[in-house]
Amino acid sequence: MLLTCENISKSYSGVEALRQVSLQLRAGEIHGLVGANGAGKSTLMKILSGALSDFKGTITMDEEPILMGDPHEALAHGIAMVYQELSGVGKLGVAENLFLGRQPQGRFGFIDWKMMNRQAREFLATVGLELDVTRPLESFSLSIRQMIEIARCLQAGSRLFILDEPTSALSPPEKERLFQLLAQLKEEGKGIVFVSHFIEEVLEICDRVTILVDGRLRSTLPTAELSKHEVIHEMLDGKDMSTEEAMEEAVQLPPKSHEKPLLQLHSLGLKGVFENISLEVSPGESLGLYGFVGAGHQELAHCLCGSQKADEGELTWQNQLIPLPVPHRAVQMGIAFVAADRAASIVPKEENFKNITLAHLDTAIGHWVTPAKEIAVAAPCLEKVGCQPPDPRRKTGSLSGGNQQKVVLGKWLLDEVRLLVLEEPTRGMDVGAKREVMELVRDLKNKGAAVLIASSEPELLLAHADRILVLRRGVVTRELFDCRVDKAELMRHA
Amino acid sequence: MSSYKSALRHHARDLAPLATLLVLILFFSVFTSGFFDLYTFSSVLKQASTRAIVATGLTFVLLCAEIDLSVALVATLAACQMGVLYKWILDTGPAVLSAAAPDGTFTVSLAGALLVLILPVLTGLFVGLLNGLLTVWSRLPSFIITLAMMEIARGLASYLTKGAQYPDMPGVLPKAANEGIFLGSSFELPYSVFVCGGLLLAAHIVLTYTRFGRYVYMTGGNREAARLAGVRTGFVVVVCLAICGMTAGLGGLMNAGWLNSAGVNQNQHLLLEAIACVVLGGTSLFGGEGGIKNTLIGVLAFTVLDVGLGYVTWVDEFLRRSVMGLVLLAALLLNGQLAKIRQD
Amino acid sequence: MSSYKSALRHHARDLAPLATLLVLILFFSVFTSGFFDLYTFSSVLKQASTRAIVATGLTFVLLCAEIDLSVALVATLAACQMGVLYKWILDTGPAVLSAAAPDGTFTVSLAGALLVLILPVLTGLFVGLLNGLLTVWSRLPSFIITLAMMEIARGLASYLTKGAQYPDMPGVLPKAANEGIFLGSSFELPYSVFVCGGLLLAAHIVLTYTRFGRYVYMTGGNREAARLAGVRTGFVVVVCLAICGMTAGLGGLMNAGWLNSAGVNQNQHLLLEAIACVVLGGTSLFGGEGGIKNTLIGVLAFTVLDVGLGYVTWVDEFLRRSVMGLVLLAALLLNGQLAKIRQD
Amino acid sequence: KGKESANAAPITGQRRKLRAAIGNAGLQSTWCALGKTTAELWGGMLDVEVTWFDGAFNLEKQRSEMERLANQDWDFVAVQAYQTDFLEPVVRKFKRRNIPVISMDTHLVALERMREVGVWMQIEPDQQYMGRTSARYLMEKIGGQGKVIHIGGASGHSGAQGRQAGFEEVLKDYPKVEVVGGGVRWCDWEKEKARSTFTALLNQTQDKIAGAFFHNDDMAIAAVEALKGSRHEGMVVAGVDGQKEGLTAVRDGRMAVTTVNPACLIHMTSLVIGQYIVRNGEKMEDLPMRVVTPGPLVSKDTGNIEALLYMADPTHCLV
Ligand SMILES: Nc1ncnc2c1ncn2[C@@H]1O[C@H](COP(=O)(O)OP(=O)(O)OP(=O)(O)O)[C@@H](O)[C@H]1O
Ligand SMILES: Nc1ncnc2c1ncn2[C@@H]1O[C@H](COP(=O)(O)OP(=O)(O)OP(=O)(O)O)[C@@H](O)[C@H]1O
Ligand SMILES: [Mg+2]
Ligand SMILES: [Mg+2]
Repeated sequence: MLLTCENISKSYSGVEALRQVSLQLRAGEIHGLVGANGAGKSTLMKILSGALSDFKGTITMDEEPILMGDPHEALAHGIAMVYQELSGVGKLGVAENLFLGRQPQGRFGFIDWKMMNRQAREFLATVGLELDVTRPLESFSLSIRQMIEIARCLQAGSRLFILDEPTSALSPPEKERLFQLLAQLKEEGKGIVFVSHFIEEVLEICDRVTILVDGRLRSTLPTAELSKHEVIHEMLDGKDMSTEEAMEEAVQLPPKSHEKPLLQLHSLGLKGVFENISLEVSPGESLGLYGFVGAGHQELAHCLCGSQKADEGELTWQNQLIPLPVPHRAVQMGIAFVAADRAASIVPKEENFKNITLAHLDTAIGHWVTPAKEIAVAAPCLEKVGCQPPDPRRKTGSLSGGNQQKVVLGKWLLDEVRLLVLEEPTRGMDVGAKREVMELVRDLKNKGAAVLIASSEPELLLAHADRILVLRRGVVTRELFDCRVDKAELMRHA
Repeated sequence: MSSYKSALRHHARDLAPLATLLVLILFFSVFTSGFFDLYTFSSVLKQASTRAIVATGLTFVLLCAEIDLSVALVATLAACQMGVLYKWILDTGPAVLSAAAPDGTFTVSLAGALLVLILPVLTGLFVGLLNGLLTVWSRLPSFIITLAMMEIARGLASYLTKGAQYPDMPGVLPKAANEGIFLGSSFELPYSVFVCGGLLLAAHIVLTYTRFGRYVYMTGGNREAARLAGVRTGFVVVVCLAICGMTAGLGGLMNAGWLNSAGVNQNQHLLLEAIACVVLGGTSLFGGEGGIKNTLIGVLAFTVLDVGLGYVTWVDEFLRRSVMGLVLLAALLLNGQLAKIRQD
Repeated sequence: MSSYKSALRHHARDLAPLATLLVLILFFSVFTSGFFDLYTFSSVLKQASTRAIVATGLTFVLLCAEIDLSVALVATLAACQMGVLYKWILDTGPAVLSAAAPDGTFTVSLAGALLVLILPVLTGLFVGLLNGLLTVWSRLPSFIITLAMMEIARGLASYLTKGAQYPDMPGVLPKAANEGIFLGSSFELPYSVFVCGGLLLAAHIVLTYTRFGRYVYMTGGNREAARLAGVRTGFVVVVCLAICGMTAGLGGLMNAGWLNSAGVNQNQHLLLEAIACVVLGGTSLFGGEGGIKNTLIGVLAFTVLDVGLGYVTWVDEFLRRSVMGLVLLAALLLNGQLAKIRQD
Repeated sequence: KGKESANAAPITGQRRKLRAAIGNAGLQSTWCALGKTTAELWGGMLDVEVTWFDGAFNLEKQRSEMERLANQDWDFVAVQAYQTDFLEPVVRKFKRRNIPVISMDTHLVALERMREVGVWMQIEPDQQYMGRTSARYLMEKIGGQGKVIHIGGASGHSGAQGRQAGFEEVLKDYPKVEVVGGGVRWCDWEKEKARSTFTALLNQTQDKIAGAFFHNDDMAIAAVEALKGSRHEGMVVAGVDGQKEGLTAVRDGRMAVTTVNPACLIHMTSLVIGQYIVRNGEKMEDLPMRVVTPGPLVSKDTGNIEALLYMADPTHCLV
């Protein structure tokens, strides 16, 4: 047994995140870890990597108990981890990020920059990345940063590799490359923990899978005899399940809407990302933007809502030609924007009700803002989006990722939404939460809102879009409607 | 955990500054003679007024995660402008601004006095506005914009006064800052309490019960999230810095009233004191946490410390500053530790 | 875009401070008489030395996203300690520390002089260490810890000197700060340049070529990421603040040498000047960006500004401070705008 | 340059215009600002072109300004150092270039070393005398008994030390007078600090406090506001400086007495002597080391308030 943890418990200011969880990891196996949002996966993994300190329980490695609570210690034991939230130091170069804390030293213990850059280039090449390793990390796109993060973990660890949702930002080829690397490590007898919401992926590469429910261990099973349904059933504690399973087959997209478009975008351009993009979307219609991460569809969503400034382009909004809006103008127009980056969407230190009422204080609350009024408005809203727990006074920062996303969505429901723009709306969400969130979106659409979903998850778009634009490197390669499409077809155009 | 205990924990952060204040009062009452006295209490209130006014504006600025290092010199600039303006009206001003009273002493008309009082506050507002606009436009930290503005204000104040002291001002200022209503025979409630009280109350209401106030907290809590939710964060920052400039101007006038003179050499420690007050009250330097209640307690705690040290006779005259620093440090650490309790 | 242009853009942030420096030199050379002269250049170097030393330590602190407001008073404390210590050795010190020279003037032995020079620097180191430990332990912002420490240091300095001046010190200090090697007949290369140069070079090497140096950048760039990568961020912060305390002490000695005396009145503007220098050089107040190269340029730019303004005779004496603020503001804005180019 | 011809030129008749650099501790203070006005006014009358440099109450700044001037040509230089000793290295540069330096008020360096360093003359008021006269008036007014408060300037300031010594000398003659708080309380010339220290001292005793001595008028004027409505109203307040604000306060009765610290006289004297040195070609050795400028006591009893207000006015700059 490579690593055993017994009876791990952890609570955050009174809220129990893990209760008496035991886990055994073997050398030479890939161990899957699944569970709904907030089940405690990340918490457990952070304990193993030393990121969290005060927990109860024991951890033994090679039958020897080890003291945890310091990432430094964990690394010394050969444990490395890719965290769910991107870390890395944005202002430093890629090479340095790769060797974060372990720069190669040359004569007199001085850092040998030349060697470091060369080693970084060589190592990145083995994971299929070729780039300028001296450029600051922050100048790269999300998927590249994720790959660098993974590479860093592979470089740093020696015995146990923990990957918390590593694939959520990767494009299919990158994912394949990752899986090959993991298989290779497994061959070499290393231990690997793989956390993901993509059950197929887990079943595909893992030998055993552990399922967490509400901070408790449900079961650890070999994957050979498991089906996706069984896992989801266990994971959601028996709650019913009927979602995007059908997406394995082709779906029929409806014909183009005949309603007058709510919004028409004319030759939008953002230097180096995309250019000359035109599109339109009608009320009650849902337009999907598909592309691999970095194709530019996400930035497009940002530009449309004013979150990012486009270099050129204008839009027709209800037959009026106007320049692209700044965010507060967009909010006034009824454009609601849910960004993928949760860190930029919530105010973590503030209570849920304040986060919920933020966008529509004027219409929903009026001149005098009192907690009583706000809670009266926010409580039903939290119920409606299915936030767990639906406590308006809880700090939003203490919710699990999926629930934070529900709060983000909930904040737009206080006023009429005319155009809902979603960027990776379900990134990092469990199947159940995903369904709940997308149901809300569908609701809004049925009430006459136009919806624009930018995502790199084909299943999501096939299930929820009426029409799909496929982007590749900043150019629209295909518009799909009134036809049958499946995942493969979609990915072919991207 | 009982709900009582939980409530206590929940409010630990808010209670910590109060505890600090009480500890300080207790300390000085026990270890000095003469401190625990209604007279002292009244002079604490008088001395707190300038800091309270300036700290009010600073609270807005810190809440939205900016800082204003120019407050002290803006206060000085406003005071100097007031002094120079008053003298100008007395000496050469137009008739409408001056009025000869029968006893020959009061020679500035009501219009003149208002002008003398309002213009400096507007100057403060203007400097604050400039701070805000430059900060938002240049995207540089307010720390360095207001640092430069501090030097500019200092220069302007020297230029206006040419180094002279201006002992004359509308009588209402020294009166407000130095006198008060006697409640009973020995306790004097200074008029300045009403000014500060009104200002603090208004600020509290704005911050707690208006949309703008909420936007201030959200801008400080996560600027990007607030922006994406349609808050004009740039506008919020500009307004907060403008408010801070205005209160700095007002504080400068109050201090000039207290000292009964205006000149460039006053308010030398005001910046650090005002920041210490706000932070001692528990408002975060990184935005989004704290409020006027905290500032009020912080100002009182700091002023008790300041006044109380004057009564401490068993400390070497030269070590007094050190003791001030030590007690301040202790108070801040106490504050910090108490606030942590809640999180555990 | 050609690679040449791209490289230029990439380095715009680094070039901006250099451009500012050149603009300032050009400005003063054209618009004043007497500025463009080897004598001025030499006095810029002399006057830059204290700032350069103090700014070096401050660079470490700012790079790891902390701040040290106590530098100026730590410098003063070190200077005062040196003065008092020297006088004590002269008056009543043990024989090993004093030595009677044949001419009767030099009466402190080498051991004594070393003690007098080293002890104050160690004091600075100790205060810095304390700053660091308190900051890390209390998890309060270094802003307020060092603010309180500033007052403590001020008090200690007054206590040590009882407000008096100490004009005697090991002769090497005034010599290093005031004299130099004449290159040609009119250009004097001050000895202090070698001290500062050595220190800056060492700091540059540490920051660029050692793991510790890179940890400083990581801690400032993203503290959580650094921690998760196994960096002991607490340790890094403590060491940076300790280094800063040490350089502050050293800077204090250098300034005492320059001023030929030690007392509590010196270094009054050192804190703001040192911060202005570092920021003018392009080091971010929020950590992770900048470095010693930047600081060097920042110190030179600020000192040129400071010295150059003295040559500006067409500005009213009273307005001089304003002009200083305005030019500083302009330089910072220019810096900021140039740095932005890269991002577009 | 041109010194020979200047030597030959008589005081009257055709005079060469002289260039002098004059500066003092910091224009933030009234005393220093008045000095600047004086220098410029009298410079015009004496045909001396005055270039002003400000010390800004900042050692490094004043030193830096002097360094700059040391590379320029002057007929003479007069300076009020912010502090003793720290200008020594730069004064030596002036000496090397044979430019006479006159020290005003605070000693540039200790008197015994001044000629060696290059200071030609020390022009100063008698700080101890000022403290003494104000203090003696105060003691007489309170009848030689009771409690008094002693608020000081900056402990390291030679002026403040002189005033303290003057006060304490007088105090010895009045054994029945007790100083509240045990002795001088230093307030660094800061008005706020003086005010709050004064307030705290007022409350440290139950008895009525008879008088207070402040090292300058600015601090006194700011502090006396605390007396309004208190049991100490009518306290005898003594200050030092006797410039416009102080004189007005004595006239209004806010202060009982002040002694003039003659800013105008000191600056004017240095200017006059400086031009004598140059125009007459006077030698350092022939000059007296030290000139003390007189400063009168001013109270309602002395009857000189109006005269001094006239003399201290910036349009006349006589005292
Ligand atoms: N910093 C925190 N403070 C308070 N509570 C927290 C904190 N981090 C996590 N929690 C709580 O701990 C529980 C487990 O969270 P964790 O992040 O481990 O879930 P997860 O399984 O990784 O979920 P997801 O799939 O959304 O990433 C949740 O209830 C969450 O609200
Ligand atoms: N903040 C930034 N600063 C500088 N360059 C950036 C920045 N963000 C993105 N870029 C560059 O802009 C270009 C487009 O970025 P994008 O995020 O679309 O991904 P990408 O790396 O180009 O991915 P792909 O090549 O797979 O489409 C890339 O060259 C990227 O490195
Ligand atoms: Mg997770
Ligand atoms: Mg791309």
